[in-house]
Amino acid sequence: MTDVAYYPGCSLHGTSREFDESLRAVAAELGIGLTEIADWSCCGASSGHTTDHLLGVALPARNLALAEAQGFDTVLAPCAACYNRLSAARLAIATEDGLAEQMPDILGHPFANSVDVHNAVELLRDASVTIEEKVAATLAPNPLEGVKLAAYYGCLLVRPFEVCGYDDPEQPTSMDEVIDACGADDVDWDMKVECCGGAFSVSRTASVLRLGRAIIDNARSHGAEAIIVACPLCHSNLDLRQKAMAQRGEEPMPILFVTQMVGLALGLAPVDLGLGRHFVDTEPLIARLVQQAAKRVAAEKLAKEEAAAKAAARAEKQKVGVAAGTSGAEGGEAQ
Amino acid sequence: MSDAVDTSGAAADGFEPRITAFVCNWCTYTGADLAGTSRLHMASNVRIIRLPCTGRIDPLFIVKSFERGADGVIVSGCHPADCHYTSGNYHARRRFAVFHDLMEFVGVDPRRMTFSWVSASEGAKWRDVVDEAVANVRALGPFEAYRALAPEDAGVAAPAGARVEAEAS
Amino acid sequence: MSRIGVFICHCGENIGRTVDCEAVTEALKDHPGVAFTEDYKYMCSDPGQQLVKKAIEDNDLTGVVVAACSPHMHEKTFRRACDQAGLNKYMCEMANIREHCSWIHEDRGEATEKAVDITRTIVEKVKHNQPLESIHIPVTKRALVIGGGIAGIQAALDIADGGHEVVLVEKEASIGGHMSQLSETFPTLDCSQCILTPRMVEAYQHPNIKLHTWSEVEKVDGYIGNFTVKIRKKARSVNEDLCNGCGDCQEACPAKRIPSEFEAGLGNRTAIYVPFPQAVPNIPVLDRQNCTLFKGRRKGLAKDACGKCKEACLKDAIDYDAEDTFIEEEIGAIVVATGFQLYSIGREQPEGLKGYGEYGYGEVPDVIDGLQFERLASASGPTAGAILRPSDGKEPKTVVFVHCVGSRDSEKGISYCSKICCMYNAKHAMLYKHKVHDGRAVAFYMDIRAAGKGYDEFSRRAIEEDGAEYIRGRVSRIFRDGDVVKVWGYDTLSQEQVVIDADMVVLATAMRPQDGVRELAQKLSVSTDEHGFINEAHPKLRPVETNTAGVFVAGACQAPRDIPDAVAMASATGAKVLSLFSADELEREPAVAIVNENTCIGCMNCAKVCAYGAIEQREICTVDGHVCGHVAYVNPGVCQGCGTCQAVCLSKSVELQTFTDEQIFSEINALCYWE
Amino acid sequence: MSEVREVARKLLTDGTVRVIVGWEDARRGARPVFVTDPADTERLIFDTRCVHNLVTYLNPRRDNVAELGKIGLVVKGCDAKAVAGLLREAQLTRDDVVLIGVRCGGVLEEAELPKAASLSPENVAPRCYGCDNREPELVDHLLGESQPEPPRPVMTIDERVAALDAQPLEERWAFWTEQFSKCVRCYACRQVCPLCVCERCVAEKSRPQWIEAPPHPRGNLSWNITRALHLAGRCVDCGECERFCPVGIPLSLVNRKLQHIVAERYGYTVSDDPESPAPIGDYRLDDKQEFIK
Repeated sequence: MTDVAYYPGCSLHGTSREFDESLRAVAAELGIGLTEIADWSCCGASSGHTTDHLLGVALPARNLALAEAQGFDTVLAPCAACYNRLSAARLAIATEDGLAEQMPDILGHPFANSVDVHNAVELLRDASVTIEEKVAATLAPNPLEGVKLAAYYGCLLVRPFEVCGYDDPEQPTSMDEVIDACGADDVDWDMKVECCGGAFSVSRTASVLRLGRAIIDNARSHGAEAIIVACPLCHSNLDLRQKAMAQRGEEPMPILFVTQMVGLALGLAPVDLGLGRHFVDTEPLIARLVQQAAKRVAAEKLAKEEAAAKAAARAEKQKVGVAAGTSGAEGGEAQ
Repeated sequence: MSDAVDTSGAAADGFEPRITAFVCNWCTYTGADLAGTSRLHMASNVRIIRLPCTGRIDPLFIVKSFERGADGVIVSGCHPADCHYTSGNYHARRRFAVFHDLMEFVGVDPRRMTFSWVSASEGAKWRDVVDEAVANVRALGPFEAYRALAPEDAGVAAPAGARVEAEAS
Repeated sequence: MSRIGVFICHCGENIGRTVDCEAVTEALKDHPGVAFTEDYKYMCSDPGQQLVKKAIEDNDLTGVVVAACSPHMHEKTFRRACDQAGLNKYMCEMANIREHCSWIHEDRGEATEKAVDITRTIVEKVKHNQPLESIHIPVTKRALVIGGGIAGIQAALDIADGGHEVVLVEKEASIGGHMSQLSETFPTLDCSQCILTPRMVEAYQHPNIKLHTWSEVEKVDGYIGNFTVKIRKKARSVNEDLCNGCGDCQEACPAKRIPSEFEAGLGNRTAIYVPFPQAVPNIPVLDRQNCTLFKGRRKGLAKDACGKCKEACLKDAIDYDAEDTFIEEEIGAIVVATGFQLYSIGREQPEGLKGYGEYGYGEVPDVIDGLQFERLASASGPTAGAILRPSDGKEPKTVVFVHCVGSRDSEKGISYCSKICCMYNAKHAMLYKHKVHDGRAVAFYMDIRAAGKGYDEFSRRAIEEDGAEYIRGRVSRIFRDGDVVKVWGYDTLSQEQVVIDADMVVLATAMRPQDGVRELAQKLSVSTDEHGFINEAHPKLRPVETNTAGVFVAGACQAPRDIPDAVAMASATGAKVLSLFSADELEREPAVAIVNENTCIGCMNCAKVCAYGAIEQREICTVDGHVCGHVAYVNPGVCQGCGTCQAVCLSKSVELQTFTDEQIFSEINALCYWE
Repeated sequence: MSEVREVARKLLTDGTVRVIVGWEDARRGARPVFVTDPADTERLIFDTRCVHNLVTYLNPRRDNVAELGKIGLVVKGCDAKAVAGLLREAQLTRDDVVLIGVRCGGVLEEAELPKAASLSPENVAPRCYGCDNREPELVDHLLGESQPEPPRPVMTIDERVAALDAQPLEERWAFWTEQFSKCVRCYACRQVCPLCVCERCVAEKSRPQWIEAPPHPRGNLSWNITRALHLAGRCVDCGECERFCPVGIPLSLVNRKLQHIVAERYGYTVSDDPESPAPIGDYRLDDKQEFIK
């Protein structure tokens, strides 16, 4: 039961509560202890570090210091922006001279910068063996078996390399590995790390729609049945804005969080994974997948039974043949 | 020693420091040449001894200069990575770091010893090194303490050990 | 007892204005050891020099001190004058009373007193000068050229034409280097093979050139004029004397689908192969890695799995059991011309470099590099000159040329500009438009660097006459989209994002030094810069020499170079080598260190600080030849006279001539300030 | 110390070495002994009175010892560092000598005692406190049980150096010129030092005579500065020079100061690893140069 300091950030308590709910459910299932950092505060997101470098470092550092004080050596920050800010602060304090000395009096208590920072994809990739075992062990048929899913990383999850460093910044594979672990088929498409418009969602919505449209079209053209994300902002730009960008009669493209996907593979109930909170309704897709899986399992069972029956019949014929042989003409091979 | 009045802030008793400079031929000596061709006026207290490289400059030279009455010493050569012999100045830097700390431990005021990197194109920097060294040593006054070490019979006029030329003429 | 002549120069007004030259002369007249003093208006003039010569003869002077300008100005002049007057030139020194005295002081009293001090100091020094002779080192008049590209060939030809023997060592099976892979060359578009092959044949047939292909330099000992070089001739499995280059073995070889290095992976070759038709020497090499017979032997098969080439060979020149052989050559000078290789955008990168994930790490089909395009465009290439894309062999209707891939990008580990890509990109665009008239050539560039003779006109022609579209901006992503290569770029002039559906993309990747150059540089005790290019002695004044005397450098192993540069540098090294070989012995200034073997204890601290590796350990024996210890020995041929060894020597057992301890001690004494 | 005797006897009897150099009991304190007959190995001892650095007998200048044949040397931690110094400067090859290392718990400052006294803050040799090589690695045999840390002396050498450092320049100058004026230039400090290996010392060089021969303070100052510079990064702090100085000049303060300088500036501490390059004669591009304009 590895215990990890859990830093939810504002979006996981707000607009993307489903990410928080599915994370908690999956973490419990995988035996990962999540303890929310007491008295955590805002990580500064993009407004922090764009206004002032020291502010951009001190805000996330406060949370790292709290985790350190509360005895943790790893912080899980599922939201890509929080993860990026916490890691960037940790790197800045470790490398820029003069910063480490300022921290104690800014934060009000000593800070050794000893805490490591991970995001949800990293955590699940590292646990992919356990996921595979658990998926196999689940009684209910795996709805994602062989389903084509497109892993969408966005920009903050893997870049800049010095800050994130756990995956290739241009051709990342960590989320694809998690998709494989869930038995699904990760799609090789072209927009894995293309921008979704990020914070321009409100100020320049037209651009966000154009970018989102290009991402979804590319995923669809490669046969993806759903797009998997690990960042609340990517999720809202692709899910919340999808109706505005959709053309008449187009099949909607459900947008799932990586934790929701793992939850489904582990047979958890959609409602526990917050799958009802999406703008693009996920229910039809899930229902179809569950039905498909059931049919498949049934078909397999049937095929097995027939095979067993045929084998039994052949064994039967053979016994008869042997009996005829002994009473036959040349009893040569009699044992 | 003529007591020429020195206009540039002379000490009360008109003391003029005597400074010996050990410089490398490729950079600082040429830098001093450039100061000359650029007519950069500077204090006249410094006498230059040329060596192929700072790598060749031995702490014994500096101790001997103090023994012969120098009030201050300058050691200067090529900037790191510019050495004509690729690494002479790197070895000199380590040697003089140890020597500088040892002399300070023994009680010699480090401001009497000036170490600098002056390249062949830094005539102005050479003038500043000279003027600064002269000003520092002038403020410190004559190195009486060193001279007091040798009792009268130490034979100063013909320092012990130098081969005395028996001159017929 | 010294008889020193002191000559004080007025240098017109330069010294005379602030230094009282007569007073200085007077002060030096009765200085111990001074036998003659004179001041003159212009010592460096002819009458001035005559004055010195006459004084030497009349007063049989044993030393001369000229108090005038800096030794950097006229030391040579006055030393030559003394030499002509029969006085050993190293007994002459200059006292710098101009740059270090008259020019930098106004007070006449102070300046004069300082001039006297400076002159007296140098007089004391000269008393301890030694009459020295320049050092003569025997020179083996044979040169070694490492690398058989155009630079190596040119250097070898120049030296050989100069009447000296040259040993040319080439790592590959044939000389010609990367130039042999090119189709046509800028800026004149003449065919590369046509201008190169004659040179290759000339080098092969030159009586003075001994060619070793499929060979590498194993070890280098010695110093300038006296190198001993051990060369490894890798096992070719073909007897060079018997083979007449008929090619039957290649026909017979069953392994036909091995990617050819010469064709940059676009064409195939057999296991026993000659890299290209015009190869020199035209003798094949057996690639034991891919040969079926050797694969079988490695698996330990009892019977050989193949042997077709041996059967087909009428001259019985094939020998499967040949081993690497070594030969040793006595060499006087070495020219390094190992050339370049192209940076690859792949995932696997040497230390310090990063690949291009943005362009697909080289896994996107129809994204090729410059050399591959050269092979497509070359008449003897895999497509016989037709521009066809590697994936499906179709003629690309839209080709995108991307400049600066790797170059000028410290993020990828290559901060420098590779110099030749702007030119060959323009050439590629031209060649493409000449062969595919209705094709569209788009080039993404940052700046066009075409500074050579006729270069800018050439790149302008690509745009104005051949219609290449030049877009000023970078390409951000390249990926496969169905049958098309999607190129995302940005046009900084029109401030718009540009998306091009290309059929083929050519990346102008950076030039890097060849593999193995760092190890070779260590063997030659030559340094390399952080990118692995060999360091020249001085970027402006000694561009083709290195800090190791006798080792010269030409072509792209020193920095990104185009063919004109490489040939010019090669001829420059030729000139340097020929001047080195012009005299039977190498004459060097005697400013070298000498070890006093009586007091040296062989601690070798001096050898550790010598930047030139000039100090070796030498056994010393008792009279009956029994080795009783070891001492340091300074090789006069290699010592450059920095004196660091003397300062490090605890017992002062090593003396740097011209700057001995006695000389410096006497200078310090002369500055004795005691009243 | 029965183990030393056993090893010594075995080495002598099987001919590995021709002479064992160790210590034996004497009327007042321990003294070096040269054992060639296996029977005499009974005389060998090792206790807190064995302060001498026997490596000085490996010094090539002492060929009379070398003539006795291959040497087996009993070495404490500081002595082993001196052997590494000789190896580093090619005065010795490793298989010239068999090193019998002994685990050391520190030695006495005043060692001329009839019986070995146990160490106390008053009598321990200050240099032993904080020793980093009490169980030397550069040995063929390592004998004796592991000893406890030597006690902290009343005043450590580091404290005395720090006290001097804290004084103003004039006071330090007065202190050292007064100390060096006592010097009679007997050069005992040079003769006893295992690392003073020069055939002819620079102090005896006459053309030119860098170091004035007469024992006036100016000449003595230049001799002691030169001696100190020659030990930078080489001195193993065995304390013999100070112990032998007839006029009692506190040379170990100078030696320790040099060790601090080399440690602070280049992170180099003298060790018994012959492979680690001496700091003077080596360089790094980023060496400190705060004192250079």
